[in-house]
Amino acid sequence: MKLFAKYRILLPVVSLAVLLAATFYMQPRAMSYFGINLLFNLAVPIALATVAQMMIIMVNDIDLSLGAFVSLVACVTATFLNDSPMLGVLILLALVLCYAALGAVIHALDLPAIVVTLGMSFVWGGLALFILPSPGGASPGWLRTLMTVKPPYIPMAVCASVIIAVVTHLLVIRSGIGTVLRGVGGNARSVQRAGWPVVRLKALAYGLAGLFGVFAGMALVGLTTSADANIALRYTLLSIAGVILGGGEFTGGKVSPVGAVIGALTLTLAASFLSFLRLSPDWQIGAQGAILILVLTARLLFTRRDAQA
Amino acid sequence: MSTAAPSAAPIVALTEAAKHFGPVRALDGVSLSISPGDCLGLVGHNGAGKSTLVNVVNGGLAPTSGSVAFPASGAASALAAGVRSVFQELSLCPNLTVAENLRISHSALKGMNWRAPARAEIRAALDQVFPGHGIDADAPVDTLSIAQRQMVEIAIGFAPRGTEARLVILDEPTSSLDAGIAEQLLSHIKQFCARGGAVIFISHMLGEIFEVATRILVMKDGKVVAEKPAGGFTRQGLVDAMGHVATEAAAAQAARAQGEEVLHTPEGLRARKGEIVGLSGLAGHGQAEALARLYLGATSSWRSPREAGMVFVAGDRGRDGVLPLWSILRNASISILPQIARRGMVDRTREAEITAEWKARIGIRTDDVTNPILSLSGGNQQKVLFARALASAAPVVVMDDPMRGVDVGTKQDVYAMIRAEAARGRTFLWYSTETEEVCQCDRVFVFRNGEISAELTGDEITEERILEASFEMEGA
Amino acid sequence: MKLIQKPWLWSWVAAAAAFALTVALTEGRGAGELAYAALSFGAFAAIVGLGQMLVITLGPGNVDLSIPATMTLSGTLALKAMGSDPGTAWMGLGVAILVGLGTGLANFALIYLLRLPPIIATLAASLLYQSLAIWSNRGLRIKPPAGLADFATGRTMGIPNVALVGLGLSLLIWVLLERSVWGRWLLASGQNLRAARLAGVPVEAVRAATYVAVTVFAAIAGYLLASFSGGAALNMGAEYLLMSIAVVVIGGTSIAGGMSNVPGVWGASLFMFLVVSMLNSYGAGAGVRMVLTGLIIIGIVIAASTRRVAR
Amino acid sequence: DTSGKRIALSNNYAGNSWRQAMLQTFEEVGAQAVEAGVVGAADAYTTSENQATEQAAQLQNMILQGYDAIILNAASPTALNGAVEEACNAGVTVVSFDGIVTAPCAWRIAVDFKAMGKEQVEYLATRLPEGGNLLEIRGLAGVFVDDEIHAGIEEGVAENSQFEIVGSVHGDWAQDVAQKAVAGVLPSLPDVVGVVTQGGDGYGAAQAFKAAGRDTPLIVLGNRQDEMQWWADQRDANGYETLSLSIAPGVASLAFWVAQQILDGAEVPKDLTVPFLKVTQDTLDEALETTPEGSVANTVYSLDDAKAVISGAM
Ligand SMILES: Nc1ncnc2c1ncn2[C@@H]1O[C@H](COP(=O)(O)OP(=O)(O)OP(=O)(O)O)[C@@H](O)[C@H]1O
Ligand SMILES: Nc1ncnc2c1ncn2[C@@H]1O[C@H](COP(=O)(O)OP(=O)(O)OP(=O)(O)O)[C@@H](O)[C@H]1O
Ligand SMILES: [Mg+2]
Ligand SMILES: [Mg+2]
Repeated sequence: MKLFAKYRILLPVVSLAVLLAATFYMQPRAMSYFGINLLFNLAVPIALATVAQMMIIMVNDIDLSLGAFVSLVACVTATFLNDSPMLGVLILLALVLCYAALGAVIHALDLPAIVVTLGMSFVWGGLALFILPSPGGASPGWLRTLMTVKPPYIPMAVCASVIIAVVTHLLVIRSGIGTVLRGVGGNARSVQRAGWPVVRLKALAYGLAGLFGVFAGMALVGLTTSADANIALRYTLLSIAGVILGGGEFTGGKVSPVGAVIGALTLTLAASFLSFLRLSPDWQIGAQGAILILVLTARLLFTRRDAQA
Repeated sequence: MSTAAPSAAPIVALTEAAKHFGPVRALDGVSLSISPGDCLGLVGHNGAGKSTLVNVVNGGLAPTSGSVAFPASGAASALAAGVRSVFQELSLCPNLTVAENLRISHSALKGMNWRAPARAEIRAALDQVFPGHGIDADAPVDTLSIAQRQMVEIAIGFAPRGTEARLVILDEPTSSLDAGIAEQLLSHIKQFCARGGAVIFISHMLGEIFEVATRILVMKDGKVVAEKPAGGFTRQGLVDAMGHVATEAAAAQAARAQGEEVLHTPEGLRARKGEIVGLSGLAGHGQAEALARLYLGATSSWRSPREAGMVFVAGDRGRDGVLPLWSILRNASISILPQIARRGMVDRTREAEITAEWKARIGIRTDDVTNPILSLSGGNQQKVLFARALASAAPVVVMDDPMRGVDVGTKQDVYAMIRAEAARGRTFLWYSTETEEVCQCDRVFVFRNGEISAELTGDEITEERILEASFEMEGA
Repeated sequence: MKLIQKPWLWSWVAAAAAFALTVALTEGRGAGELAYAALSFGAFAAIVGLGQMLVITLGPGNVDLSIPATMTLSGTLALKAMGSDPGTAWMGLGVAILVGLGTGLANFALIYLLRLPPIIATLAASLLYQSLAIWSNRGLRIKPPAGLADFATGRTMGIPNVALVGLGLSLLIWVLLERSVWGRWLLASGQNLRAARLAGVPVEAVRAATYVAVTVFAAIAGYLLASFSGGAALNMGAEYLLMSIAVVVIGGTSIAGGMSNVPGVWGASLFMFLVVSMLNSYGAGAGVRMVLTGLIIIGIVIAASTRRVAR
Repeated sequence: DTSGKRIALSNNYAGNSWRQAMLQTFEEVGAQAVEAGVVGAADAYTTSENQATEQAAQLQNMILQGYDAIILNAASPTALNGAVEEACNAGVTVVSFDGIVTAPCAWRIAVDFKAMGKEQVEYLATRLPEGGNLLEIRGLAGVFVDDEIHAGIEEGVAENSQFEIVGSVHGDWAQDVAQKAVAGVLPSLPDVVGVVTQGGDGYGAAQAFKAAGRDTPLIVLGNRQDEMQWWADQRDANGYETLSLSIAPGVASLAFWVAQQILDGAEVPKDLTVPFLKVTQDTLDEALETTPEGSVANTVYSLDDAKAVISGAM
């Protein structure tokens, strides 16, 4: 049993390693400080968004508004946070609180999260259009510096991924409150019976999702230097795929923060790997689907072998 | 041990507490007080209101009228008053480990390094209640067997958890434990009460009640119909008070004509036509898995023949049996749909007729079979699952500990029904955690570590032989 | 059950309100036109919504994200096969249905054989279908045969033909769900797959049939939409990704599975069209329109749920 | 000499016929150039869904692959600047076209979208001197092109006060979406004399007007073959007269040659403009003849065209 528990983390790691090896084989130039940073720096906001999605999946919900939310945060970051930092910070804080309130409302009124977040995706998208009807804004200087910093030996993208993975692992797996939050996903009723205010726990989970969503939007602006209202719409599906690739499950509070970060890196790397293959443009989109299937199938073979052993 | 010292203030006091679900009077004005040292045995037929009473005491349900107070501690909530509950349906978080589950109900464990004390505490609690349990504190709960989960839940109930457990409520805790483990629990309860703790113990196994209870409370249709010190009841008296005319198990089974062999699995399970085959052994030694394999292998997830060859009666209702959004009617008829369908359409008159017939035969306590199944008590839900299986024409019935939470009177009815069906040529494979039930079978397979360790027939089927075969290796 | 407790009620109330508010702007002029347009365009959302509803009924985690790609692929291949030649409409429909069967079986093969979560499986597969559509026709827009185009844009007794097709399909689904053994099996599997399997339900057959049904519906919708709008476009299904989920859940089908609701899908489909029309008619900009649409969706869900609780 | 140089096309969307024609033109021109030994390689890359983030990753991959020049149809004028700067720093020439980027180190082959919007209104003013109500069909909200064309239309209406925009809907540059949006808003609109569009959605608008039983107003069209065919049919039937304004997808070939010239060491100003593609009543038949059925009207640029554009901008 212990072996299998270990395998849950191991499988995403193996898929990433294999893909990385294949990428280096295809494009030896990528095997450098510079190359690795280029391969992975855009994975940092995706990893943060995936962690945000994981917080929601952890309590058995799913967030269809994450991409729109990250876009909105990006718009706020590129405008308010840049022009008047105090106001910007206040708006971002308010957005996190909105997320927390959303969690509380969803629990208190027993609403299906998927519909509420679907509705919220329109709301966030509309607000983003108010702020930036057409692309623009600029990244705050400090943010740009932070996202393009060149630490010695280890590229920023790798450093950031490791930090995100470690911090969220401590928060979700090691800490007491993280355990209780996972408990809400496993059996909310028993957590309630043990005297926990589940409404507040849900608000906390959503609030954390909002916080990581804010980080994702800021990191994105730091990399792209500006924003638009549609900039991160893909993050909704990417983040869900990242959580699953990382060994998470949709129900039952079974999530792995380290896996989620690795899942996000794998997704990003898969896209790069494909472009190194130089497929015909007709099939470039389809190949993204094929590689997703391949990575998950490889994992299946591993688990099957594990089960037989 | 007699009743508690009169001077001590009661831990919990109910006055005329009532709980209504629409027209159903689940609890109909109950007054009760429990003092330190009390061990209250709570009995009653399925749907008598036991679980509802428990939920009112522990604050899970607010009473419709009447009051609940905690005089000894003066606390406002049950949790603060040291009232702990172990529920009838399992309520752990399956994705967390055993130690992490303790953390859920132990908010005093704080800081980054809470794991070591949590592990130590749950280990100590398990060791104290179930010596030699063999449960790893770091095992995720969903990797444990149902009996092990029940043990963990009980241990969490008795664990110190920063405060002190004053009253532990156990709602049918032994229903999925085998006799040996149940015995460990009972002796722990006795010690706990002797040290001044109080326990409410609910069980349909009257022997257990007599063994631990200092006081017995009999409930019927939401009311307390009798309350006496344990010595004041005889077994028969208790059964009478519950309102069932218990037909004591027919002493010797009439030797049935045994037909040809209808079943022979590679692992060695065999059954003849008209035979009742028991699966026994310690809980969690592969019996349930063997039955599931047998059933899943014999039926298909791709085709459903008009006449099913095998049907399944689940014991773990929530996981394997109940379709929670549906009415009693739809739950009962799901397995016979192909049988009564015309050109793929459900014949709803036939469906209603057959369900009504089985409701009457098996005594499902409801006015209206179109009520949701979740409005039934646990035991009555179980009867619906029986009706689902027996209503079909399948020659083989597989039963995975199906008497979990079924009251004494109903059990006797179901035994009789099983015997009658067997006499008509149906074959039953019956896994049970109660040796008493297994002893009624024609042939018994005892499981140990996932394998068959003994096959007993006729006179060989005795409690001693079964126990012997269950423990053999461990005894050596 | 009283009317007020019907889960589909709120989508219809919202649709009626949006309709009334739009018509109020013109003091009643254009009501017929608006209703006609709502029925025509609502029909496409309703057809894909019905399929999505069946899948969502299978329980948490079940959803088909390949609907847009299937619509595009079926529209593209069917129109290519027909090549604007008269008398080929039925053959084109056959091609579309075959595409639906193919994508449905492929989706289910991924889900069943490779044990992929449906969200990921259908998402990944949809990228392949999209490539297939690009590769097969390179985005060239072929006109539908004139007769088919006339049918798709025409009306019978004042009702758009596409709406009649949609209504027919709805009726079929309704009967299947309410009266047939297959419907019972689907609803049982959605509540508790394991319990359903142990009660003798052929759960894998039910799941397979459901995943094929959704893509067949999507394929039919794609075929009709391509005929309706004068040819298939590579992006023609895009807006039906979220739309198909939205109409199901706004219509009152439980996302937890085991329960479905045909009238609600129609109410929600009409609503989704009418709310945009209403906001456009009032001259709302894109931002306002989106924010209000979102808030109204959440409002409907809250209204429907508080009714249920306060029963 | 650029025979050893490698050029890549970065594209962010392949889901409509315009982009398909663009990819095809690039492939044809690129293949010929490679065969003729003008460049070493000309590869096309495409991502889906019009997302700047994915395109940024694509650009970074191209840097790793060691391309000498990247020609870029950007999802966002600013959101790719980070990646574009990285490319410039790595010594890669970046030429943006259609969807241009604002990074100073990149070249821009711009279409004056604003003028395109304004010209629509000016054309309507010549055809409908007494003015009237207009319906505007916009593209995808939040995208630069949509905003620019819209601004041009607003400017045009401000200068021609006889026109009033009574309705504005977003058609997302997809004809079925446009058709649906127009059908929903039509019942509440007064009489409409003209429809201003962003190309590719005029035919959908015409269908919606027909379904609502209204007279077809003067619709400014785009360059899709089916809408021009519809125009020709209307013209033959009742003398319908209008104008088609669009951008030729072949602008990718212009960008290719400009990139080749830059690699060749030519002096090229950072900002170049291409005229938009205009089809009038007189050139309609000609345009229809040269446009494959179901595709879009196109112009393929040659090296000489590129040189002309460059010298024109000097
Ligand atoms: N949520 C509910 N809604 C409606 N009726 C309910 C509900 N919960 C319990 N009841 C009804 O209340 C009555 C008492 O149920 P309860 O669960 O207390 O019985 P019980 O004595 O615990 O039975 P068992 O031995 O079968 O567990 C039953 O008739 C049951 O149908
Ligand atoms: N051990 C088990 N206990 C209970 N339910 C199970 C068990 N194993 C599988 N199931 C349930 O049964 C479903 C199908 O089981 P399985 O894969 O064995 O089908 P099958 O019997 O092999 O089908 P066929 O006979 O047509 O090949 C699963 O989706 C699962 O929900
Ligand atoms: Mg009970
Ligand atoms: Mg089988």
